[in-house]
Amino acid sequence: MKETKILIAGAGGQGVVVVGNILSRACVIERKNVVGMVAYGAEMRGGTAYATVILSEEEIGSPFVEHPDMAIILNRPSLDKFEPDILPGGMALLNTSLTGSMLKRGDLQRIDVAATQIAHDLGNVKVANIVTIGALIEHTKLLSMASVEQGLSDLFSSKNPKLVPLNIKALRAGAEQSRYISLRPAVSTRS
Amino acid sequence: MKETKILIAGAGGQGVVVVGNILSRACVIERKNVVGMVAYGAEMRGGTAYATVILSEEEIGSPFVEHPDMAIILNRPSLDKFEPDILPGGMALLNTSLTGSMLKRGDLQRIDVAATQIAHDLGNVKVANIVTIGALIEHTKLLSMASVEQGLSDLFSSKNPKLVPLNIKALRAGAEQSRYISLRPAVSTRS
Amino acid sequence: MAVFKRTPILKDQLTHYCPGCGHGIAHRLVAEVIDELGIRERTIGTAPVGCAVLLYNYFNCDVIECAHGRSPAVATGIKRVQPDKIVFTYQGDGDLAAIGTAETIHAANRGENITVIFVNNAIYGMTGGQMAPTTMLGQVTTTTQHGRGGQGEGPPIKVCELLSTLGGVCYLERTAVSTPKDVMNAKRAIKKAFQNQIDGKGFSLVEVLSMCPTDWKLSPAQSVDFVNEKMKPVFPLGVYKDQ
Amino acid sequence: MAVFKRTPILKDQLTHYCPGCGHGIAHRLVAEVIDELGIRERTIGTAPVGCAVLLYNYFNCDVIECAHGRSPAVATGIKRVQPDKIVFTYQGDGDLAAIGTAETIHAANRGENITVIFVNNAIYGMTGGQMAPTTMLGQVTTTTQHGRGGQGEGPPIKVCELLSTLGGVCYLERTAVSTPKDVMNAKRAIKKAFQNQIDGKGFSLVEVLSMCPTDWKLSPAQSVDFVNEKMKPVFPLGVYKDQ
Amino acid sequence: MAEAAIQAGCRFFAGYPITPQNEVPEYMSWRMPQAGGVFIQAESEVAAINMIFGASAAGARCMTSSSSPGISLKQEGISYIAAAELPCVIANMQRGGPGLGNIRASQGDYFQAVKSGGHGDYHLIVVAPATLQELYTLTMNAFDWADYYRNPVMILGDGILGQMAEPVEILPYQPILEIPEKDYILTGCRGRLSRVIKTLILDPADGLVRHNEHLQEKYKRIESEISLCEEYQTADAELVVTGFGVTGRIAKAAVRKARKKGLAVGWIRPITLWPFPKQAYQEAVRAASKMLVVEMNHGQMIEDVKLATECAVPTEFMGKGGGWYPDEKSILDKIESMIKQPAAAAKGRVS
Amino acid sequence: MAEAAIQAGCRFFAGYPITPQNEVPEYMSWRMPQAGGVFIQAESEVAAINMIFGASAAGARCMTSSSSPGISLKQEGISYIAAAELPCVIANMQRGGPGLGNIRASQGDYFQAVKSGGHGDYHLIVVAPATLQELYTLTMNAFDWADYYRNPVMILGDGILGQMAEPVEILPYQPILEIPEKDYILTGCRGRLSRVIKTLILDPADGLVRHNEHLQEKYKRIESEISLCEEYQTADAELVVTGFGVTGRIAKAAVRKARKKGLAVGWIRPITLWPFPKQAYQEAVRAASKMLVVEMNHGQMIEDVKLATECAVPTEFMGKGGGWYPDEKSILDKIESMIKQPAAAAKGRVS
Amino acid sequence: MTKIRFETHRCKGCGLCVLFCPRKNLRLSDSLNEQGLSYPEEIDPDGCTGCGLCFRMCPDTAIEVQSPKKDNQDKQ
Amino acid sequence: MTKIRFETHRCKGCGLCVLFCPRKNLRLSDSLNEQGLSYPEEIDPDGCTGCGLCFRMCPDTAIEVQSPKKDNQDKQ
Ligand SMILES: Cc1ncc(C[n+]2csc(CCOP(=O)(O)OP(=O)(O)O)c2C)c(N)n1
Ligand SMILES: Cc1ncc(C[n+]2csc(CCOP(=O)(O)OP(=O)(O)O)c2C)c(N)n1
Ligand code: SF4
Ligand code: SF4
Ligand code: SF4
Ligand code: SF4
Ligand code: SF4
Ligand code: SF4
Ligand SMILES: [Mg+2]
Ligand SMILES: [Mg+2]
Repeated sequence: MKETKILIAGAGGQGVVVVGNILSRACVIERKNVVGMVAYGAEMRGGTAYATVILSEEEIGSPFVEHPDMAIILNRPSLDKFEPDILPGGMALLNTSLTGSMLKRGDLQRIDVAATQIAHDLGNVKVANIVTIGALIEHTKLLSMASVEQGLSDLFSSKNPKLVPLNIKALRAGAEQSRYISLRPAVSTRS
Repeated sequence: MKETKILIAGAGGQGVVVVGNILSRACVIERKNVVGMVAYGAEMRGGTAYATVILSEEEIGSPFVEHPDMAIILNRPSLDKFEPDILPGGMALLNTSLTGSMLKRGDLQRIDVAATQIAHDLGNVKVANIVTIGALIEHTKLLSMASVEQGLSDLFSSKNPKLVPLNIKALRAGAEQSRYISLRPAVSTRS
Repeated sequence: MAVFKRTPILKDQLTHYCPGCGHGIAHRLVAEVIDELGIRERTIGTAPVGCAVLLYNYFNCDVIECAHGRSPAVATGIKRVQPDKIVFTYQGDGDLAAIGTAETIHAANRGENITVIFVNNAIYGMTGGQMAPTTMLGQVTTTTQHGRGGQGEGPPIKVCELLSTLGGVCYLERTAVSTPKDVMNAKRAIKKAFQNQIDGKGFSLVEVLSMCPTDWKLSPAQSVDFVNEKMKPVFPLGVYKDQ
Repeated sequence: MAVFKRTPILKDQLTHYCPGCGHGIAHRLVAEVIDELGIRERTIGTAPVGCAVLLYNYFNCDVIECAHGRSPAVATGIKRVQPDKIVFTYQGDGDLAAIGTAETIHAANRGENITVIFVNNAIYGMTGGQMAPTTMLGQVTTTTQHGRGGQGEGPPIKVCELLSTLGGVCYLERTAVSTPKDVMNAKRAIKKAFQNQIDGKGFSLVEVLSMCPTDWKLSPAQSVDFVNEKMKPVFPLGVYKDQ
Repeated sequence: MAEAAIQAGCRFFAGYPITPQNEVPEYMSWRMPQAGGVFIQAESEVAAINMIFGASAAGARCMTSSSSPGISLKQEGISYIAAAELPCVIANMQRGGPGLGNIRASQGDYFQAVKSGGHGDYHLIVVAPATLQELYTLTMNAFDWADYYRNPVMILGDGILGQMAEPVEILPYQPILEIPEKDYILTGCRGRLSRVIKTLILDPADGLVRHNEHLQEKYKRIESEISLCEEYQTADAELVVTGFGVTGRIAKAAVRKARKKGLAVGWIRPITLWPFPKQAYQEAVRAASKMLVVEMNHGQMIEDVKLATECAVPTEFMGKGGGWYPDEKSILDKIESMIKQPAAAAKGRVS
Repeated sequence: MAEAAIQAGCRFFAGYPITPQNEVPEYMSWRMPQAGGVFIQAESEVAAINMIFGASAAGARCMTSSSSPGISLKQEGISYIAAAELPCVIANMQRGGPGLGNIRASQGDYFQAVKSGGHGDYHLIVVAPATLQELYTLTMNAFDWADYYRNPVMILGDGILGQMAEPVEILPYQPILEIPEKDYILTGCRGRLSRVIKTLILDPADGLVRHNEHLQEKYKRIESEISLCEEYQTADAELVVTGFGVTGRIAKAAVRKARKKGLAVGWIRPITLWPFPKQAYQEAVRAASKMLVVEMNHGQMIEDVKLATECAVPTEFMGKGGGWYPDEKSILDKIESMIKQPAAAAKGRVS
Repeated sequence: MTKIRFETHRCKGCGLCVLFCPRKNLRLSDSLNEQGLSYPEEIDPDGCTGCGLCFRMCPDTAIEVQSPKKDNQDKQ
Repeated sequence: MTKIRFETHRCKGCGLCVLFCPRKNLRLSDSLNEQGLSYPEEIDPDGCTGCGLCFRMCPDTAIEVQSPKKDNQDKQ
């Protein structure tokens, strides 16, 4: 892995920025180069929000991600918007509670996790975003779960330490209750 | 006469702009080319105010007058300020009520008129400026007195027709009570 | 039989507002008033810079989006050119009472025959919860993290009280959308403010105390309590001028 | 034995003001107050854009010339950096109540601990006599040639009344310099406004009704009558706030 | 200018007093109502430009006028008006800067007018009259251009224009362009779909990129359609002198004197500063081996001259800011000294 | 940036919220009081810049921050500050324009920053960081330059800088210049003559002309003393690619790929936009026969590149405004196509 | 006859309708709409009086009420 | 002993001192100062009470009054 580009997309308020932040922190802990980025909609409210993270062993050029290697998709509109952008043969992590589990493209690999449902069951739909991180890390091993937990604790303890345990729980639930689905890449079958 | 440059200088409120305006109007009446200009001090109040008029038979280039052929000087500070600028051998018309009748330079021709005093005697010191016009025209024949009277009437009748008679009086008083003093130009004596 | 349903001037369009946001209610009231007065086809609205910037996505009438705070000046330009049209501005507290202070006061004092809907949520909603001129003493925002007042921010500005001293103003009322009764009353006031314009009476402004759950970091229910318990004592409801 | 003579802080410098201009009297009062309070060496004044722009030619203390209308913001910057200094602004009606409306209101509401001398001559002096926000109804100016009010200019803005609704304000008084008694009273008010600042009480503003013979196109004597007979009824003298 | 505006159908004026252009609002304040139009003395320049935003959106031919510091305050509004493609005319009677400066003649705001003093990529059509007669005519044209291209037009005067008196022949207004019906203005949506005028462009994601491309295409079109300048004996000139506005006029007088002395000097005065009349310069440097740019500032238009000629010939500068103005004699001296010294490596690249 | 400012001794911040830079005032609002400084949320950008005017006159290291429309509103104030020679730091985290535009990455305000968006002849020192680390360092330097030259310094960010997260090494503040005592600030006139800070300059008659000359001399000095850029393999490059800020960074990645493919491509990224690092470009075009300028706008810095190189080589442009950004691949494609086609008349004058 | 209809796709789950129903006849659903949010449902299908308060407080005009009472549309 | 002194070079001839002298003891001169303006002069050299009103109304601090009365400098 030389450079991995991750996109996190969802509705404003679903916490996409937090996901980017935690992944970036974990990278720094692992001494990887990293550039995170956030895009809001109209100045702040509404619309689709997304964040991106690029991790690399080398100097990072463009901070923009146009074609992510992997995308965490938190709701339906984001799926519609970003599915076409994912790199051929890339990966989509779906919050199936809100996206359903239909992909239009056949060339993608998929991680399914009913993140909002899991979060709801944990007592707070707001941690759905953290659930997806757990799932991502579990199946890609992009980073070690320990660094992610560390990053998560660092972030929340500066803001509101009381939230740490719930979020750790969500992280683990995501790791456990997600599923990796490898479709044979459509493109390569034809070639 | 191809191009004549006139400067009118005094304190704000002494009506230098009106002088420029009347001379310009008279030029238009005589179908001469003319460019008038006004310079105020700080945005509007105080300081020395001056106006310039360029009359010419030809197309006029620069609207700026740096070295006037003739200068109407309404008060002392203006004399101090502008005497050095007058063209060698040019003419200074002095409102001797306020400037005194001392010139530093010996190469200038001079018209003396106690304009403020005359105006005061006519009942309104504010027409001192008009008095100086009378003197200028009388001695230089730059324009016909008729055109100047016409220009003056045009100006005041649009503003305040009641003022016309007093101003005409002032104009004539200036013509009558002024004195032309020709000093042998210092420069040429020496050469 | 009474029917309560979305009035036609409101497009069937999901708003971008957060859950429990008072803008949604204020929008409905303005829309109903325009429809009830039958003036949709001669109404021109202004969108502010603030959470309501996309107002034209929801209102089916002519709308112009103005630079931050300048709606009253823009509305002045429109109304003077087309005095037969009904011109309203819709502004937040940052827009109207901070950057737009001068435009507000002078349009009011000129007695421009326009209607101003002023949504006071005591915060900068769109930019993520900074102090507004109407933020209350002690209220925590992202730029007053220990509560307004500690660092020379002064107390909240009371727009109706301020404008009530201006000769040109016709009508000022402060309302809220935090109880059903307040909502009904706000609608009455908004209707009156439009009717004044139709009658050529001059500058009318209706202030609407409104919820911003997101930037207050409260639930919608708590936000309603915040308006009723915290804001109303500081911003008393009522008519401040009516000539 | 009493001596009435130019106070030392006023430089021996002829002013550029027109004959009978009220700025001259207002300058003297401010200068005397500064001298009497012994604060010259820790005073920083602001010059406005207006006829008083050259104020620093007459006052022997530190002065900063500000962009038109922005003196309260500039004074805020200075005072916050050097809270131990005495900071005053000196502003005309165009400066303070037109282009500077927002800066005035917000500095006042923040309760900035500064002193504002507000010279209201109901006209734009420096630019040659255009309507000011405080021009009276019916008053002829170069931009209201049939008298203010006919073309939607609204009535004059009353600054003391307007600011009195703001929580942050400490002291507001309207005075005049059109009779010897008024002049004495204006001096008392100005002194109080400076004393308030010394005492850390916050925003104080003294409005001074003042003559502008030139742009009113009146003689100095008529100008005095104009203030006394025309302006005072519209702008009642007195204390508008004192906390 | 004010009367020309009214002749051209301007029916809305909003402004705030500032020397040297107070005569404009003063004139408008009594003339506008006579003409059935609206005059507003705004509370500030910021309010004035935003009233223009509204009046233009409501379909009126409209105008505002100010001088340097006031124009700086209008920059946000100007960027909005350009973005919304609303027509209007903005006059800047420049004074000495920076800061409060003074009220003498100046050309210090060339960059601000031409390179966009506000944020974002936009262009004003900018014209620089040199005589009051030209000011009169260009003011009329400005309204036509504004409506035709849906673009703000700036009249960049030298301050002195407001202080000068010259006879002007009052010509009746004759539209120079056929103005399409304004199908974008807000009039209430009777009998049609509702309209929106906005500058926040979010949808689709590349909406603002496309809007910018649309604007740039329009600017290209304007560049190909408008370009005004006055030339004098450039065909055989060894040295071409150039300057805009009143400076151009003074330079011309100097050039005429130089010609009388038998020097091969030509002259260009750009009348439109944007679009810049590049072609005239390109043609001039085919013959000429040197250029002299005269400005009442510290070197602004010279950049456009160099860019227009691709730095083909050595280009010297003469100018200062803050109220300085060139006199014929010093320009003539400069011309003579430049003609004497041989062009370094004429026509080639020179540093 | 905010923390770097505080480290560098900034003790006064006034700003008005605007996306994308809200984090700056928010951070300042809690950090400043801790550091014994002043944070004011102003009522507008106009008020904010004038508070800075006052705070700087009172001797504080001070800063304001905004984004495009807000910076347009500050233009009058900026011209005043430059005229009064007061030091301060102004950050512009550019967003898409013109008008309200959007909040995407943009470089549409290059001209405004570099050619003076306000009135009159003045210059800001303008720096364009490409990484958060550089933003941190340049912010510190900015305060030193401001004080040393008594001149406002603008940090021209690409908007995205405010949305990016990158690890930053927190270095302690080290002054890069010896700052002379501020003998112009207003502190009350105890024990000294009274001082005046002003920008209206009437006396003597040519006072403002002289003040402008003084400013221009200072600018010349700054031009000779500051000039920062980053270069990569320009010595033997046939084609030199250039861009500022984040665009420069992306271009570099493309150039590195091109080098890997064996193409003779070099790269320059100006760090100071004013003074513009002319020399680097002049040297580059000794070897190179072509240039490519990449910007997130419709062609602004390209003018300075051409002027710096005296249009010595054909210079192409790649860019758009409104939130567009270049990707490595399209730059690489462009590089390949430019390298393939022979330089028209390499080194000579080309149109 | 009173009838209440929810446009659940418009609902943002703020719960203001639930809060203000004088009959306490509304609750938020357990299931979620497309946006992933709970929406209101009636507790007792006959409990609604058609007072319209829920409509009045709904920021998203996600509720329609047919009421037996007086005039329509909350008119004033 | 009361003494009034005019700094005539400062005087702009506005006449406010004349207008407000309660003893009507001032008038504007017939002669003019350097600026070409009339300036005040006393009518009756003993008529002045030293009340200081002329000083107080003079916009140009062109008058100095030595008054027998109480405190100096119009202090408050
Ligand atoms: C000139 C300018 N300054 C600042 C902004 C950023 N801005 C956008 S909305 C806003 C404030 C919004 O608050 P408010 O007016 O109270 O409306 P709300 O969102 O609370 O409804 C600000 C400061 C801008 N777009 N333009
Ligand atoms: C931004 C800006 N706008 C306008 C002006 C022009 N201007 C100078 S002074 C002034 C008004 C002066 O009136 P006021 O504040 O009442 O002071 P006065 O002269 O009456 O004492 C104006 C509009 C300016 N210098 N700067
Ligand atoms: S931020 Fe506040 S005001 Fe803005 S939409 Fe959300 S709740 Fe409403
Ligand atoms: S114009 Fe008016 S305010 Fe200005 S100096 Fe003259 S009298 Fe005074
Ligand atoms: S109409 Fe009234 S009773 Fe029926 S659900 Fe709504 S609030 Fe409850
Ligand atoms: S009030 Fe409206 S948006 Fe809120 S929960 Fe009820 S139906 Fe949904
Ligand atoms: S001091 Fe009093 S009495 Fe004497 S001249 Fe002056 S006003 Fe008259
Ligand atoms: S009041 Fe002063 S300026 Fe006026 S006439 Fe008397 S002495 Fe002269
Ligand atoms: Mg708000
Ligand atoms: Mg005034």
